[in-house]
Parts: sequence; structure tokens; C-alpha cells
Amino acid sequence: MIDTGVLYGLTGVALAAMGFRATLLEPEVIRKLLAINIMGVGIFLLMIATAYTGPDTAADPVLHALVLTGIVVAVSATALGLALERRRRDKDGS
Amino acid sequence: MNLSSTLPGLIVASSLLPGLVIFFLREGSQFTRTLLNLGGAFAKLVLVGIMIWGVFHEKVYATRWTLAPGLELALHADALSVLFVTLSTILWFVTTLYAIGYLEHSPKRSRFFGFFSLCVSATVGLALAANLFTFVIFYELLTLATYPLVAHRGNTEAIRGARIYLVYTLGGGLALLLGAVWLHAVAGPVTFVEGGVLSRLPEQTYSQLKWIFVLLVLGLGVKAALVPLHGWLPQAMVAPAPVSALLHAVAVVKAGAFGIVRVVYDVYGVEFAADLNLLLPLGVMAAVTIIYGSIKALSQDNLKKRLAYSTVSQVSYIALGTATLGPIATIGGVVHLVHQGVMKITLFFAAGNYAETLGVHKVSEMNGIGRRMPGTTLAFTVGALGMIGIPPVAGYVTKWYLGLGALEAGAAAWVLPVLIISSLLNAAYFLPVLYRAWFLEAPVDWPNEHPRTGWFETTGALFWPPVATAVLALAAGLFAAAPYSPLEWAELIAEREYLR
Amino acid sequence: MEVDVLVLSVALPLCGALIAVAWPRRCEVVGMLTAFAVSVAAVLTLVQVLVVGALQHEMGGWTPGLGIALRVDILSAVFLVLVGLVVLASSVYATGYFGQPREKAHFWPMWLLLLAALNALVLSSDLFNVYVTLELLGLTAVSLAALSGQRAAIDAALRYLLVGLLGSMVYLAGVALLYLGYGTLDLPAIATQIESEPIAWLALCLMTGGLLLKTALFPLHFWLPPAHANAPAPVSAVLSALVVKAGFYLVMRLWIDLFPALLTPSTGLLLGIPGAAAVLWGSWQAFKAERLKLLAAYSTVAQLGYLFLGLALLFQLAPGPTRDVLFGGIVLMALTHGFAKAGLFLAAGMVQKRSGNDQISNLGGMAQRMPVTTFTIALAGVALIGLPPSGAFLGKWQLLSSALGLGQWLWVIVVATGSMLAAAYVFRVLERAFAGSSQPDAPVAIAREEWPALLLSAIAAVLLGVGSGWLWPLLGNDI
Amino acid sequence: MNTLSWSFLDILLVIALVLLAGAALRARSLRQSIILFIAFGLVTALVWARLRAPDVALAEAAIGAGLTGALLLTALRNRPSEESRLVSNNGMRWGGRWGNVAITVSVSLVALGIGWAVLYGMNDTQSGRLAGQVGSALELSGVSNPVTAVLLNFRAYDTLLELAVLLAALLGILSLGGGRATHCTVDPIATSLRGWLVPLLILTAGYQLWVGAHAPGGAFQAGALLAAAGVVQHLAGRAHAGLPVGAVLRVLMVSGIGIFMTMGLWTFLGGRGFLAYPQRWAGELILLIELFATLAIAVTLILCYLGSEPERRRITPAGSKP
Repeated sequence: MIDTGVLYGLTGVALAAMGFRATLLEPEVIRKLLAINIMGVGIFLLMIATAYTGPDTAADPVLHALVLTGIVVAVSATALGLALERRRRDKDGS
Repeated sequence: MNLSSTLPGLIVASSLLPGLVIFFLREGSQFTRTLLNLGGAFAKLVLVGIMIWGVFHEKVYATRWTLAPGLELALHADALSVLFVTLSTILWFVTTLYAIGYLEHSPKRSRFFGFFSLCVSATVGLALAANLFTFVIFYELLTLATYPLVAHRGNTEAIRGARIYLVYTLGGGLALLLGAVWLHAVAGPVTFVEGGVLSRLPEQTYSQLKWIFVLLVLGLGVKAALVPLHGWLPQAMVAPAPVSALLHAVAVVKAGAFGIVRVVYDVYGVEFAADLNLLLPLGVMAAVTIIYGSIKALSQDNLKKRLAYSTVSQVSYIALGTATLGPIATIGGVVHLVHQGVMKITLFFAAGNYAETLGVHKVSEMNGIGRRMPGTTLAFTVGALGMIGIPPVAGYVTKWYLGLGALEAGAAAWVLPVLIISSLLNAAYFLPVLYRAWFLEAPVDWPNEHPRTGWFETTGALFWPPVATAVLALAAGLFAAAPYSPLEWAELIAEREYLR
Repeated sequence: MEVDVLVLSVALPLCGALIAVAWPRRCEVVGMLTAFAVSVAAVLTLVQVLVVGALQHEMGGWTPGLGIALRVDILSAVFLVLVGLVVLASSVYATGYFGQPREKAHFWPMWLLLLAALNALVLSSDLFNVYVTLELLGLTAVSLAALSGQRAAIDAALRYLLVGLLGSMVYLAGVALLYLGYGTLDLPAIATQIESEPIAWLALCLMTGGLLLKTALFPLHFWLPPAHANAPAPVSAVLSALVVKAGFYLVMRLWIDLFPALLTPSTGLLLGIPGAAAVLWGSWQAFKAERLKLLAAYSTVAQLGYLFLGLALLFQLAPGPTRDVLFGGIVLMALTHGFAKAGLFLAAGMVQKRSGNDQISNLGGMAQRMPVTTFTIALAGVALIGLPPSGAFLGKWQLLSSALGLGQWLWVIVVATGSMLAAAYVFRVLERAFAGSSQPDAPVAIAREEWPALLLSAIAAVLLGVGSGWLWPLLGNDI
Repeated sequence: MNTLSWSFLDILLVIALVLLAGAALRARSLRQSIILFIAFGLVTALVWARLRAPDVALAEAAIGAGLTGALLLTALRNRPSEESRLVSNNGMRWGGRWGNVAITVSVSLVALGIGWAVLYGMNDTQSGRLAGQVGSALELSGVSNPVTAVLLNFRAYDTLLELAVLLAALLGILSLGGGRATHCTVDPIATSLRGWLVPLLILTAGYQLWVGAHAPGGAFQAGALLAAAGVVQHLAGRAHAGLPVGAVLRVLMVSGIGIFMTMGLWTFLGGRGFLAYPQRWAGELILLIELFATLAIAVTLILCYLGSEPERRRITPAGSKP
């Protein structure tokens, strides 16, 4: 039966799938980076959904710490990707 | 660290270490390079002498080094390996002298002598190998060490010849590796034991053993230049004379033939191989090679190409001897290992002298060369007569024993005609050369004559080696019955193989 | 020694990187000192493992479930030594390779972070911690690959980054599923609970898929050749020899330590068939490659194929002596390829630096002009083909022996063809080098650049073959 | 496991998430997709808050939506014209239309599989998750906020490596060097905002840092807010966005990991094991580490935004073009 955790978990899986598909198919580099970020959010949603154990009890802090680390890692990767994209366009002057 | 466990290792190291040092010598350091070369050769001669004396008195020498569980790098001195090690050590010493004289002013000598020593270490290692795994390792090392020698000159046809050589030998190496690994998977680690180890395997593995034998003979046949696999040998003639002398008389070709002898006698055991009726196809293949090689030699005008095809046919005598069931044929096959080496190296030294001193490469240019270079041509004659099988040179001993062996094994119906036809063909392609050299008028000037230096017809280092090996060939023939002669040793080997 | 040396393998390079960033004028000295110290620490760790056996260090003093544990057994200790030595040799090479101080200031900090990431990855035994080390490894590798600044390098680095991120995300999804199913992130703890159920199967597929993307196994290899061929020589040496192999190490760890319960012989084929395809396709592309570094990059794709093929065979053998020996063979092949490929790339770097480009067609007379470099390429070639006396020869012998033992002829044919193609593309280069050239000028050599490459190739071609006898029995009790 | 009925809000959030993600990926122009992506980030922050993960919500809002959005918009602004929407693909396209269909089908199959596994896995969630262990060991960790305890004590090694990842990305960006952020006009709104927004941001960052020990907050959120202050400074014309220059900047960049390493080595050499804080001083040590981590994160994120190290000379305060 569907409860809140499973609902968000399935949404997370859906987002991850959308992100994965878009990363492969989008030609534009910046859109690829967006897609990877969306995929990341999808997986983090899956993790936080598993951490959610009800409105009153405390959620699993380990997963929260992992997602926090994941967010910081994602932003640093995106920053590097954008810098590479900028350098690539400066090179060919487009 | 007593002698019995280190002697084989020392023998291999005595040429390996100088070789590695020579690689890093500057081009100009002529003296140190010669010192290292001759020092290494002499050290190896002494060590081999000690080993011969030891083996004759039933002492056991073995060096073992485990590379992996079940895979051991093992060298040991049994009768067969001592024979081959002695041959290659003596001839390497002589060839080094010859090479120093031959490459007097040419560039890249450090590289040449480096690979030259590696090649001999591989040959000696292969001879002393105590199990199939070690044999395969040194077999491949031999390919790696000889490739740069064949490609030494660096011009286009040297590179092309070396490439063909590489394709054949690497292909052969791969076939041998597959055969050896399959045998390892079927029968576990295979050590060379007189009388063979595979006879006690269960019945159902026999079909696999047949296929393994085919793979092994294919791999070894490339280097032993059995007919369909001999294509590389004439192409490798582009190499400098000392290389073709070493390759065709001592190292590469002998490695193949020696491998076939090892596999038939010490892996399968000759009776077991006969029961699996593997010997007949091997014998037929050898016979075809003998005839084919001699016919092709007839039509070659280039002297070195003619000698190359003669090597193709001569080496298959060893395979023929091995393939004929019976101790006498075995003696013939094994002793030819030595005789062919000594005779063929004399011919190649002589050919090298002609090319280096007078610029003569073709048989058609050899008119009256006997008067201009009597010593070298005399050596050439001794070698040629030996090849044909005319006593007193060593060749007749082999053919005599092979004939007797065939009679004893009852296979005389097809072995004797092969022997007779091949001897006639040998005569057909050697006697005209001798006639031309001795009885025809010399041309006014030679194609590329170097001025006469000393009172010899050519430089000392080039003159003495062919004469020395010619004397050896004569001695092997005349004193065949002497205690330490190759024939005696071959009888010792045959006796141990069939004692089981 | 009560001090756990294995922690130093991670702490030292991180400290080195920080000092290098804060003190750019002296970054080269700091880099060299750190690289040397790390390789000493690696060797000490190996000694400690040989004496004491597997070691564990709980980070922060917490038990592994709650906290993270660094674990080192013989397999990881051997990889640590591989990483230490290859990075040390490449560092010595890099001191001669980078000219202006600006380039050095950018190179050394990232180089030490890469070293820290490699060591952390090999030592970690916590699934999420492996994800963070994979990301650190990916980002530093991308930044180093783009260091040369040319358009081709930037493009290749960008594609490498995107593929790397995709791989890490898919791996993370697998980790999330495992945590969902088994409630802990510690590798040995999960290994005890895992049984064959859908969530474990899916986690295995996702984690392996992510890692295969990062290890560039055959269908997913398109990003590797341009990235490795356009990176600076010391970087491409480490990329091909170590970074790609870290992915293989993880797959080996997961499939052997974490998911043994799930492994039926047929699952091994999932790795074996792409492995075989990688061997053939990679060798063929390497044979056709026109540039030396591209040849080396494609040969990496091929050599990884052998390793995965070995894994496929490994899972079909019942636990016992033959399986241990094959496991030893695979590890030896991985080590030999690491040293040989690093040597080959450094040599290719020297060729490119000396003659402007690394086109194979104009290598004429190299044997005479650069004798040590040619000898290095020859030794590395011997190790790549798997000719004796290299370690790869023993590895291939075990591979063929177990394939023939299982009667599976497909692998034997693939390994044989792969070896012949490898011989073809190595000797194609050597043949060009031996051929005489128009201007046979005097030999040119800078010791600082030539000796590291020669030592690496010599280790691969001789030392690992002859001197690895002690390694085999120890690897046995791992699986 | 009490039946957690999902309310109408959940449905709304889920639909918003999926729609925004789809729109962001398929928007016609790049600018639109970036704006939609920022909105998607904010909705995600809402979802984290709904799922009782306040720390993550703060971080998502500040870093996920805020800073990533800023980075994307700068990348967009440096792009001279709009039409470069479909820049030359770099070999990642998989064989035209049929490729698309094949990829979509296979990805959705895998997604269904994972969804089913999640369904299967979620229902029999053992209670043995790590939450219990964290709870029991919390008082040993020196802080009362469990997430900060995990981040900076139990899994401190993860956070150390994560700061290294941040530094690696920064070093990569700086090594690329290249074009100065060619922003031209100084944004009038930003200059007026700068007066009061920057001090407010700095204040909240300080509060976040302090409160992290016992309530949602911590080094990452504080660092992100400080970075936001820097971004506003830069928009208001300060070329080096309030950053020091030269050696001080480099030391700040590595201060986060530096403190972590010195702490770790000090405990390691003291024989207690790497990063095993003495229990009495754990709280204070964690705060010290968080302080420097905040500074390091802020400096790193601003430099990522700027794209390269700011020049040495100070510009005239009149906000003229640098």
C-alpha cells in the first residue's frame, strides 16, 4: 500500500530516470548538467524518503548527512562542468 | 648455495649479465665490449666443462625458482641438455670472435652484441630447461632476442625480413603456449623425464593429447623450419653473416629441433607417441621438408639463400630421426644436432668471408675463388662434403645411423629412398659450387675487393673461425668413437631414453 | 608498530595538497616529498599486512556500522604499492615535464589530491565513503586532464566529467538501495546479511553499471581514448594505469566480498562478454591508431577486457586452489598493466616533447636518437603482449589454463587473438623505431625524464614476472 | 509502522516536482530552463522540509537552488547570444530518433524495476537502521543535533573528503583560468540591496553556524549564506566580492580541511585514532572545525562563481566598471 515514504520514493525514482534519460539525449552541455542535478535530486529524494519514518518520530540522521554531502558534491561538480563549458566556448569563440 | 644448485643458473647468467652491461656501453668503448664478450664466452666454456665432467659421473645439477604455485622456472643438466649446451657454447665463442671481426667499423655494435648475448642466454636456458613451462619461457625470449638482430641493418628489406620472421615465430610461440597450457590443464605441471610422463594418463585424455601434440609440433615446427612453416628462414638472410650463422646453425633452428626431440622423448615418451601413431605424420612432414628444401636450394643463385634452404632440409634429418622408432635412429637424429651445427656454421662463416672480403654474394660470382682465398674455400669444401655425407666429415655418421635405424625400425621402405635422394640433391647443389670455386678461372677483379691486409687472405678474426669449425667437423667424423665425442654422447642419451 | 600506517596513506597526500595550495612557490618540492613519503607509507603498510594480516582502523574511534573504517588486506596493500610507485615515478617525470611556474602551481595540488583520492578509495570499506572518493577521483582526474588547455583536451575532459558524474550517480542509487534493504553502509556488515533477493540484485546491477561506466568497459569506453590521449603525459600515465583500474578494483571488491551469494556462473558472463569484446575491439583500434598516446589509450581498453574476462572465469570456479591461483593471476595482470602502461605513456610523452608530435609514422631512427625511450617502449610492449618474463605472461597462463580447464574455448580464442593483435601494434611501433631515418643524429637524453619510465617498464616486464612468487599464496586466502 | 496517510499537500508537491523537472529539461530556451530549474530547487527544499529533514532543506535552498542557480545564470550571461541553444553535440547523442526511443524505453524499464524494489524494500523496513545507534551515541558526540553529530563526528572522514572534493573542483576551475567574468553593467537594484542585505546574510550565517550544534543548521548552510553575501557584493560592482587577495585567499581556501587534518593528526598521533575527539572537548572542537569550514566553503563557492582569482589592485569604490 502507498504511504508517504513510498510516494516520495517513487517520485525520486521517476526524477532519477528523467534525469538519466535527459543526460544521454540532451545535446546541450548546460542542459546535461541540469539533467544530472535533477537525477541527483531524484536519488536524494529516494534516500530522504527511506529516512522518513512518520510525522512524529525523528527521521534517520545518517541519510540526511549523506544527502547533505551529496548536495555539496553535486554543486562542486556542476561548477567544474560550467567552467569547462565556458572555457570550451572561449576557445572556439562561439 | 652449493655448486649443484647454482651451476645451470650460472651458465645462463654468464652470457646474460655481460649482455645487459654491453647494452649501456657507449659506441666507442670497443675494448670493454670485446673483453665482456670474450670473458663471458670463456666463463661459459669453463662452466660447461665442469658440467660435462659432472654429468658423466652421474652428478645432478638443478636450479629451481618458483614463479607461481605449480609453475616453476627449473634448469637441470641431463644428457640431452648437456649435448646442446656444449654445442651452443663452443659455437657461440667462435661466432663472437667472428662477429667482432665482421662488424669492425659498422655502427650500433653495443646494441648488436647486447642482443647477441641475450640470444645465447635464451638458447642455453632453453637447452637446460627442466620442464615445459621453462622451455616455453626461453623459447619466447629467443624470439624477442633475435628479432632486433635480424632487423639490425635497419634498411627496408631488413625490416621486411624481420617482420616476416616475427609473424612466423610469434605465431609459433602462441601455438606452443596454447599447447603447453592445455597440457598443463590436462596433466598438471610437465617435467622432462627420460622416457616421458604422459603414458600413465587415463584413456579418455588421449584425443586431447593428440591435439596437444599437433599444437606443440606446430609451435616448434616454425623454428625447426618444417615445410609449411619454413617461410621466414630464407627471408631472414638479410641479417649480417654472424647472425645468420648463429641463427641457422646454433640458436633458432636448433631450438625448434631440440624442442621436438624433448617433446617426443621426454614428454610423451617415444613408445607412447608411437602407440598414439603420432610419429608417422611427423616423419612424413620431415621427409617432405628434406626433399623440398634440397630442391629449392638447387635453384638459388644467392649463396646465403642456397645455404638457408639447405638448412631447412638438413634440420629435418633430426625430426626424421626422432620420428623413426628405434635407438639407432634416435642416435642418428640426436648426433645430427651437433654435426649439422658444426658443418652449417662453417659454410656460413665462409659465405660471410666471401661477402665481406670480396663482395661475392652469388654462386655465379664464385669462379676461381679457391685460388684467391684457399683457406676459407678449403673450409667451405669440408663443410659441403659433410653435408653431402662423404666420409670422413661428420655428415656421413648421421646418414649411416639414420639408414641403419630405418632398417631396424622396418620403415626402410620410405626412409632409405628419402636419404638417398636427399644426398644426391645435396651433391647436386654443392658440387657445382666446389667445381666453380676450384677449377674455373677467377675473374679479373672481384665485385668489391678489400685490399689484402695481413699475410692471410683476410683479417685474422674472419679467417680462423671457419677453419676451426671445419676442423671440428672433421674431428666429429674421424674420432666419432672417442669417449667424449658427440656420437658417444648420443648413444648415452639413446640408451637412457630406451632403458625404461 | 601500533601506529596504523594505512591512515598516513590518505593523510599525507591531503596535507601535501594543502601545503602546495598555500605555498605555490615551493609546490614542486612539497609534491615530490609527499609522493616519496606516500610510497614509503604504502610499502610499510604492505609489510605490516604481511606480518600481521588484514588491518582495520576505525575513523573517529566509532564502530564501523556507525563510523567509517579503513580496511587493508593483501589485495589493497598491493594496489597501494602500485599507486605509490607509479605516482612517485610520474612525479619525478613531471618535475622535468612542466615548464612555467604557473603550470606547476596548478598541477601539483591537484596531483596530490588525486593521489589522496586513489589511496582513500583503495582503503575505504564503507559504501558511501567509496562514492565520495570516486567523486574526488573523478573531479581531480578531469581537472588534470584539462590542464593542457587545448580545445581537444577540454572537450575530452568535459565528456569524461559527464560520464563520471553519471557513473557516480548510478553507483549512489545502488548504495541507496542497499541501505534501504540492509540498514548499514559497512561492506563486511552488509556482506553477511545479503541473500538473493530483488533489492540486492538491483543494487548489484546499478553499482556495477556505474563502476563500469567509470572503468570504460567496452560498450561504455568511448570517453577514454580522447581523454587519455590529450592529457599531459604524467597525467595520462596515472589515468590509464591507476584511475581506470580503481574502478576495476571496486568491481572486484563488490563481486567477491559483497555479492558472493548472488553470483551464479552465468552472472560472470555479464562481465566476460563485454570483456572479450573490449579485448578484440581495443586491440584492433590500437593497431589502427596513428598516434602513440591514442594507441596506448586503446590498449588500456583492451587490457581491461582481459581483467574482466578473468573475473568471468573466476566466478565459474568452485572455491579452491585453482580459483586462488586464477585470482592471483588476475591481480598480477592488473599490476603489470599498471606499471607497463605508465611507462609507455611517459615514454610517449618524451617522444612528443622531443619531436613535436607522437605520430607513429615519423618515429624513424628513434632507436638511435632516444635509445632509452625505445628500450622502455619495448619492455612495456613485452608486458602488454604478455610475453615472458613479464607478469602478464603468468597472468595469461593462468587465464588460459583455467579457460581450458573449464573447456570454454571462446575465451582461449579471444586471449590468443588479443595477444597477436597486441604483438602487432607493439612491434609496428618498434619496427618504425628500428628503421633507419634520414638524420641519425647523436643520442639525446635527459636522465630525469627517462629513468622513471624505464624503471616502471622494467618492473612490469621483469620484476613482476620473476619476483612475484611470494604474492600468490597470500592472495589465496582472500576469496 | 503506523499508516502514514499522504495528504493533499504531498500530491501537490510531487506533481509540482515532476512537472518542473520535465519543463526545465524541455524548455525552448536555455534561460527558461534555468529559471525553471531554480524553481524546481526551491520546491525540492519544500519537500525536504515536508519529510522532516530541515538541515537538508536549508542546504538545498542555499546551495542546490541558490548557488547552483547563480552559477548557471553567470554561465548563461557570459554566453553572447541566445541562439547557441543547441551547441554542437559532443558525441553523446545515441543514433537519432531510434536511439531516443530505445533509451527512453530501457530507462523507464529500469525505473519500474527500482520502483518495485523500493515498494518491496520500504514495507519491511527493519528498525535496525543506524538511527538507533546515532541516538544512543549522541551524547558522546558533543553536539545535540544528530545530523551535525553524524556529519562532524561519526562520519567526520566523509565530510573531510567532501571538503577535499570542493577544493578539487575549485582548483580545477582556477587551473582553467581564462576569461574574466565579463559582467558589464552594475545592477542598480543590487547596489541598493547591498547596503542591508550583505550584513543580514553575514549575521544569519553566523547564527546558522552557532545554532548547528543543537538545531538544524551548520557549516554548509552558513558557508552557503556567506557565499550569497559575496555574490551580492559582486553584483553590486565589487570586482573581488569582498574576498582578500593573494596569500590570504589561498590560506582561507585550505583552512577548512587544514583544521580538520590538524585535528585528525593530533588525535591520531595521540594514539586515539584519526579524528577521535576527546569526549570532553568534542563540542568545542566541532565548533572550531565548523567555523573554519564555513569560511573555506564560502570562499570556495564565491571563487567558483567568479570563475578565477580576483586581481590584486582594489577598484575605485564608485562602482565603476572594474
